[in-house]
Amino acid sequence: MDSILFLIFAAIAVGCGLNLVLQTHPISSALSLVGVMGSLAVLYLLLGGEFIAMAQLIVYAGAIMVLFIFVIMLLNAGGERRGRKRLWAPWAGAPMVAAIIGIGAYLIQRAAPRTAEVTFGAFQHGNPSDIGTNLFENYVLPFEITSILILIAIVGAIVLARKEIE
Amino acid sequence: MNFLILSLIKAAVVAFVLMTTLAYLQWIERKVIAHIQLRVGPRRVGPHGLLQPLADVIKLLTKEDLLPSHVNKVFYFLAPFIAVFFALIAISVIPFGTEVNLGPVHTAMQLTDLNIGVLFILGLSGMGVYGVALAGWASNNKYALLGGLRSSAQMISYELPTALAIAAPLLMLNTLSFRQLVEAQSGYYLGFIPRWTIFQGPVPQLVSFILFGIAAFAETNRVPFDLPEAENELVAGFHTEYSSMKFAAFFMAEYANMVTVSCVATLLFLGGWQPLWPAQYGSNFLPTAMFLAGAALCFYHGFHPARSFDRITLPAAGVVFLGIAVVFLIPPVAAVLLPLFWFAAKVGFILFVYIWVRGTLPRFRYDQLMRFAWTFMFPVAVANLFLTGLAVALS
Amino acid sequence: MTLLDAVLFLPLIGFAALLLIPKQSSRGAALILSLLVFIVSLGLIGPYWFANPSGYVFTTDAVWINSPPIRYHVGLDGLSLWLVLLTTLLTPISVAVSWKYIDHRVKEFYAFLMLLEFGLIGVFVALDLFLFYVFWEICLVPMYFLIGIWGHERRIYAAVKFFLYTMAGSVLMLAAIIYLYNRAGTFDYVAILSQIETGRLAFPPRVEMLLFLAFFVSFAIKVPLFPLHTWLPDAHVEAPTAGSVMLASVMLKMGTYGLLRYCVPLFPDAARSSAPWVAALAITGIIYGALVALVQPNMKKLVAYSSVSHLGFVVLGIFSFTQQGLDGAVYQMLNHGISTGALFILVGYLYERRHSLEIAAYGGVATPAPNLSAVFLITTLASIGLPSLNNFVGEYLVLQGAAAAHFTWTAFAALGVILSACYMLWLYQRAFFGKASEGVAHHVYDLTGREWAAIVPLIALMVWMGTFTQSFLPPIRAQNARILESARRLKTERVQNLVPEAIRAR
Amino acid sequence: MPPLPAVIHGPAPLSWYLILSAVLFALGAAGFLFRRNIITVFMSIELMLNAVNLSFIAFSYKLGRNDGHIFSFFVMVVAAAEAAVGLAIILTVFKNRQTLEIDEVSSLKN
Amino acid sequence: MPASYFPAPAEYLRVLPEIVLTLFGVAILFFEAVLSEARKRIFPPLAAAGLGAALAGSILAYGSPGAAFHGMILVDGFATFFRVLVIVVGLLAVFASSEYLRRENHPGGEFYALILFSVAGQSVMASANELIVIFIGLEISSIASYILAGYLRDDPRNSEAALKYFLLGSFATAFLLYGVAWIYGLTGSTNLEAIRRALSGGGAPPLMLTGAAAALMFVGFGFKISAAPFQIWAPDVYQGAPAPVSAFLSVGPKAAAFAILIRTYQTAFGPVAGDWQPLVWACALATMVVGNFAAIQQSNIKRMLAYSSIAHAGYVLIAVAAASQIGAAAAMFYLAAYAFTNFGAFAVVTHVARKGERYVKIDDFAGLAQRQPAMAAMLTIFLLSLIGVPLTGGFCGKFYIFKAALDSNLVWLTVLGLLNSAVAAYYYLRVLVVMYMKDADGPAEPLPAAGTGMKLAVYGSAAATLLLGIFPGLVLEFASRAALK
Repeated sequence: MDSILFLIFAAIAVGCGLNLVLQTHPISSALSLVGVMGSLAVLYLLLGGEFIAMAQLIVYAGAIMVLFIFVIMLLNAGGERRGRKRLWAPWAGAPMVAAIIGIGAYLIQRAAPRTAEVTFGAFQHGNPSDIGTNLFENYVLPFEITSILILIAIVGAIVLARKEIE
Repeated sequence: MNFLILSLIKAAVVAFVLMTTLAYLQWIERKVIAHIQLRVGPRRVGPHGLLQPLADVIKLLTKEDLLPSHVNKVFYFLAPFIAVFFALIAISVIPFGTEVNLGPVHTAMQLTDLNIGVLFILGLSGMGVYGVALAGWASNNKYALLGGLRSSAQMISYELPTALAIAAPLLMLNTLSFRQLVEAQSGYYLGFIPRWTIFQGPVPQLVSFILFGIAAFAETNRVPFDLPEAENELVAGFHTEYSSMKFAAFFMAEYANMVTVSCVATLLFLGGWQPLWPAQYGSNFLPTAMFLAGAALCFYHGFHPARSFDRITLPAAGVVFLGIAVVFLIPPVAAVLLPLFWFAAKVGFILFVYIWVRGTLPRFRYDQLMRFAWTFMFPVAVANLFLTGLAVALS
Repeated sequence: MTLLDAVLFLPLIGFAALLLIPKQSSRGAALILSLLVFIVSLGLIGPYWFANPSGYVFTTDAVWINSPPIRYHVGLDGLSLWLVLLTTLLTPISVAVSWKYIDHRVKEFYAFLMLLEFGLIGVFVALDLFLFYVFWEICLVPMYFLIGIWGHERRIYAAVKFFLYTMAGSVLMLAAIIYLYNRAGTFDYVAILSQIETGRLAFPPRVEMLLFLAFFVSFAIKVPLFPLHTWLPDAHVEAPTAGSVMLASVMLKMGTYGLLRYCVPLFPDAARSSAPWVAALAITGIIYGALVALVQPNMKKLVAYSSVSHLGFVVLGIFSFTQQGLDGAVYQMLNHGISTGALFILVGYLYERRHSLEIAAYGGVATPAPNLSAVFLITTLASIGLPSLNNFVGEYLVLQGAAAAHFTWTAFAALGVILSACYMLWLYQRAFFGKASEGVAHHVYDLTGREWAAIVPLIALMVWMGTFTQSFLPPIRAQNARILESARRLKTERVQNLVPEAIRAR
Repeated sequence: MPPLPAVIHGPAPLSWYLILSAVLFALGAAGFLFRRNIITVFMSIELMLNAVNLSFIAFSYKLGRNDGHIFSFFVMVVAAAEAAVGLAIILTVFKNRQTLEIDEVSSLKN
Repeated sequence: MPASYFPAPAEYLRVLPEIVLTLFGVAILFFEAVLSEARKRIFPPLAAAGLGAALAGSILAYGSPGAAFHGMILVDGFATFFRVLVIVVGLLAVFASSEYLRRENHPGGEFYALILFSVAGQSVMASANELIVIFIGLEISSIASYILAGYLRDDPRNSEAALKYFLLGSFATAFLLYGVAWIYGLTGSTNLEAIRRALSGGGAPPLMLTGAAAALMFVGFGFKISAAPFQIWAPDVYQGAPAPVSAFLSVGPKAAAFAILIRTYQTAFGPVAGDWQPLVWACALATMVVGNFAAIQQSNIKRMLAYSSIAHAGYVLIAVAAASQIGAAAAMFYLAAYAFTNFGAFAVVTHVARKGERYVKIDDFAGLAQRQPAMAAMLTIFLLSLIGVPLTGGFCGKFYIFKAALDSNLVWLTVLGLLNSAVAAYYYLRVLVVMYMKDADGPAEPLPAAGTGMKLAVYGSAAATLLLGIFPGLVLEFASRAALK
């Protein structure tokens, strides 16, 4: 059962990922990315990451990607023009990506012992309570300094994108 | 496999009830608005227009499905589907009552109890925006695009106060499962004040409730925040180019969202299916009393009819009410139905407020809407969350 | 704080002072300062005058940087004594010859000149490899500016070429210095030398050769040795007179000084085994420089190529590994400093009058300017090695030393002496004899008082060094003997010396 | 290799997750390198971050600790901040040049 | 309820600089909202005060060295060195930019707040002892830098610089993270010490995988330090960003990135040093060559300095490749010397560029020695230091680096590095040439005298450059003691 679910959602994720890379229109790419995120959220659930799966939906799919779509719509950007000089890209790119994936897969196959298998429900520490405990005990410093990051992001968005009032 | 069959049955029941509710919610809205505006509302189709929803459905189903030539076809088709899918799926984690223990059937009145139910709802509501935004963009129409833009900005902006408002009661109740949330709200102070979060200490969550309520209006694009589809500015906003079933899908999504939001408000703030006052003071008999009163009203008007057909319909309704009142007295059934009643009553009340507000308030201007979110809702929600957290930490 | 420190740092103080004082008084201040340095530096002869000290005098050894241990270690020996004096002498002369010649950004000019003096003295007295390198590089900067700002038309090209050539060479030396430090644990020249002499520090032949080459290339560029000389004509032609003087008289000596001070004693085996090659290059340089000088239409370029030729003698002398050869080389370094410096000054005088460096623009200068012609003649004769003038002594010693090593070398090198007579005399003939053209007659005037003042000390020295060799040679000879002593022992010997020591240590 | 049905019905090997992560990462990198639209390029980066998150979660499962979940949570926060700033930058670029083609944003040359 | 964790007071002390910087940044943002336009002149002094307080804070923190917050950060000499360095660079940036911002009619407080935040991020990086903290510190610094690079948003050059910086920076971050993920998966920890233990023990994970992870992380770091072949963003960003920001970016974030690179590779990957050394070796060489040979062709001085900063990253990488304590000390010293030198050079460029940065061609510096001899002299000092002429910090830095490299038997890298530095002299000399040896074409636009802030920045940098060149012992001894084993 776990394998079937994995295969289904992995196929969706890869399909959407490919679509993201191959589509010429940013909106299509954005939605493909949402698809990837959604299927990844399901995979997180399979791996026992309930909290992170929901965070993935809320933060990534629900906020970040909406922002992307918003900007794409705002700029009303059309599809990519196909420049002649970039014709080599797919030809060079596809084998390159395949090669990288191949090497990566080989390494990973060596890395993970065959006994390591994923069973739904076997990992019990992904609930919000456990995560919160770990987060606020061991990772309290990174958590706190992340607030600076968010403040910067707010300031930056305002500085760069606000309308001149004068 | 028992689990699977049971789940299927539950899903079917919930889907049926939800669909019916959605259909009739619209009828109720039209009726209530009509009465607010001193009109009668639909009354041609069926008694008191009761069959009006059915007629609407038939109309929408049979209408010609127009496909404007300039739209982006894939997303044009996809958008309503996305909208309605995420709106409907949210109901799956909402519990309607306690457990059902009828004969061999032992199950919770809920499709599934996730220990992260609240997050699930938040996540889905975040996804809902795609439907609207995409519809606006795919229509390739400036009004639609503006509607889509407005809605995505609005939803992102209001998601923040929503989440912050939700976080405050969660801090107190210390769980993310809806069922446990409601259970944590059981009991009474001094024997009669319910321990709902809007009343519960250390910080009664009245402010959160109001914030959540306001944000919920915005999240569901309802008056006074219905900017994305403001008819007099944007023709009809994001669904300008939609007709027939695809239009209906958006409509359904909007109402489903209303229902979901009302359910969440009930579960989080109003104690879910916990009765307003303890059973020892007779709260268990409230439904019986109400339905009896309804029956009495029906019979009275049936015997003093304003219109000729009331003579038949109202007494018939009275008989149904009587029957329901009796059902609430059968102990094993009552144990199932009573929580359901309380839950439905609270949700119904909130839905009524939705309609009431729509009948009463004018629409915001767009910049006011955004400023309201960032300069009022957001700071207040943060302050509220901070206060709550402080109180929880100190107590 | 010794006299040597004073001589070293006075120019630096002068540099700072010149930056601070107002523009109009900078000329006078520079002259006074540089003369002051010269007078103070005369005191350095003291120990050699009264005694003949072996080893270093006026040493100062203070910590500069703790880790790695870099010391401010300076000292004077017979080799550096005359070079320091040459520097301090030529600086006031350069100030004097630039008196009129430099008419814009005067203050900066003199400031850079003082900085240059600081660097040059430092190079000659540093006894710490790091310190040596620091001074070595410092010299680049003021010279770069002197050529670049106050030079002729192609000054920028020349300045950049000069800087890059020398820089490229010196970075390799830096690598070698660091490598030496890592092996020896110190930058101190004296300490490293004693380690090498006692055999405590020994390198495999290949490593030693690489280290030798790293130093050698850097010095050879500076000398300049034959294939690496191409920057020199450009720099000389484009530099202002004072720049040319300092460049030819002192800066080129940095290279030969380095060869003698570092390359030979530190890497004796490599130096010896590469001697034939170096000598071949030196002889090529002698003949090539002379031949090219022969066909130069430009006076400065001619003198520049003659420098290539003369310095070939110096290198040849060093790599003959004989007492006479070394003595001649050092003496020739000084001679070249005096006579070529004088030549550049005189060419500068001509340029100030006629505003041209082309030989063709002159002719018949002897008529309007007899004194100038006379002085020029003495200098020319000194340059071609007329007996009783200075170059003769140096060239003779070099040739003698080279003959002791390899007679063939002498034969070829002697050819250079003959050629030098050809080009110099031909130059003199073309420029000074014949009928004075309109331009020459109109523009060229005889030596002024200031010009006399600048050239007379050099003329006097030419005669002095040519006749009273013994006033100068003893300290040089003593120092060269030491260098030869340490370079003579072959590595096998040194290693053998080491063995009993190692056994005793056990 | 066990027979195929067993593979499908049984639990999924952890390496599958990691390989999926690598595939997505490579796709993202390819998108970054070969796409010309600025926003698509940016989204490719997001895809890469998602791939990383999957690795984190999978490793967390293997190690039996939830540190990886926390890391990917941080990654999300950072991604959100990056998105806010990045999109603002893209807005300014568009305002200045009216284009989203990355090749056309190349005035900075020698 | 699980047992709560309350950090000890000393742990707060160890993050004092970050706290101070953040508080001052927030204060500036607050004042930005409430103060009238006329009063906004207080921002530069306020920011400087904040940085000064943070400087004091970092020294105070050094008074109680040790790890804090479950080993997330580690305050030691190494951390303090880089903290002080980045804070001082921030101080210089504040001085150099106040005049610039007024000139460009953009005297917002956000700029200073962002500088403070960016410095706070770099300070976190300097003291981080855990990969996630490293990552977050890096992001704080980077995101603030992206904004700063595009700060004058109506200037197309600015927005383009910000875009390229942002896209490539984020791309690099993804690689870094992927590497972190693998390290986490292989060793079970993200704490540098724990990783070291895991890698050196008997049950160390396969070297090929660790190497792949380390290489992925190196890609991330390589981007941040602009090492070839990940340097492509640097020229565009330094050219397009506002000049004082370029000055800041070319030294502060770079120093902090080197801090984490050195810490990660020497602490965590120390046991496998022999395996990553060749990688860094090749990268150092490529970086030097690419930087120097591209710089030769530039006519825009900002772009030239950008390529030169790439080349200098290559020199520092030589020290990293040495993988020794001496190497770390040399890298630290070099970064300090380079920071002042390069900042000073960019500061002079800022001054000369004038409104709208119209004068950034090398030829625009013609005759500067006549017009403003003091500025020209300062720029000369900086350029000589960049060349590596003795008595400047740049020389001593190079010297220590090559010494460290020879110590680790990297003979050929040393020789190639030295030859590169000779090549580099060429393009720096060109600036000297135009400044001193050429006259401005036609009547040059009058160049106003530098303001107090600019003078502070330029003279301060020059003084520090010379001080590091003449008395390097002061800094080097601290660096040698503080350098990681």
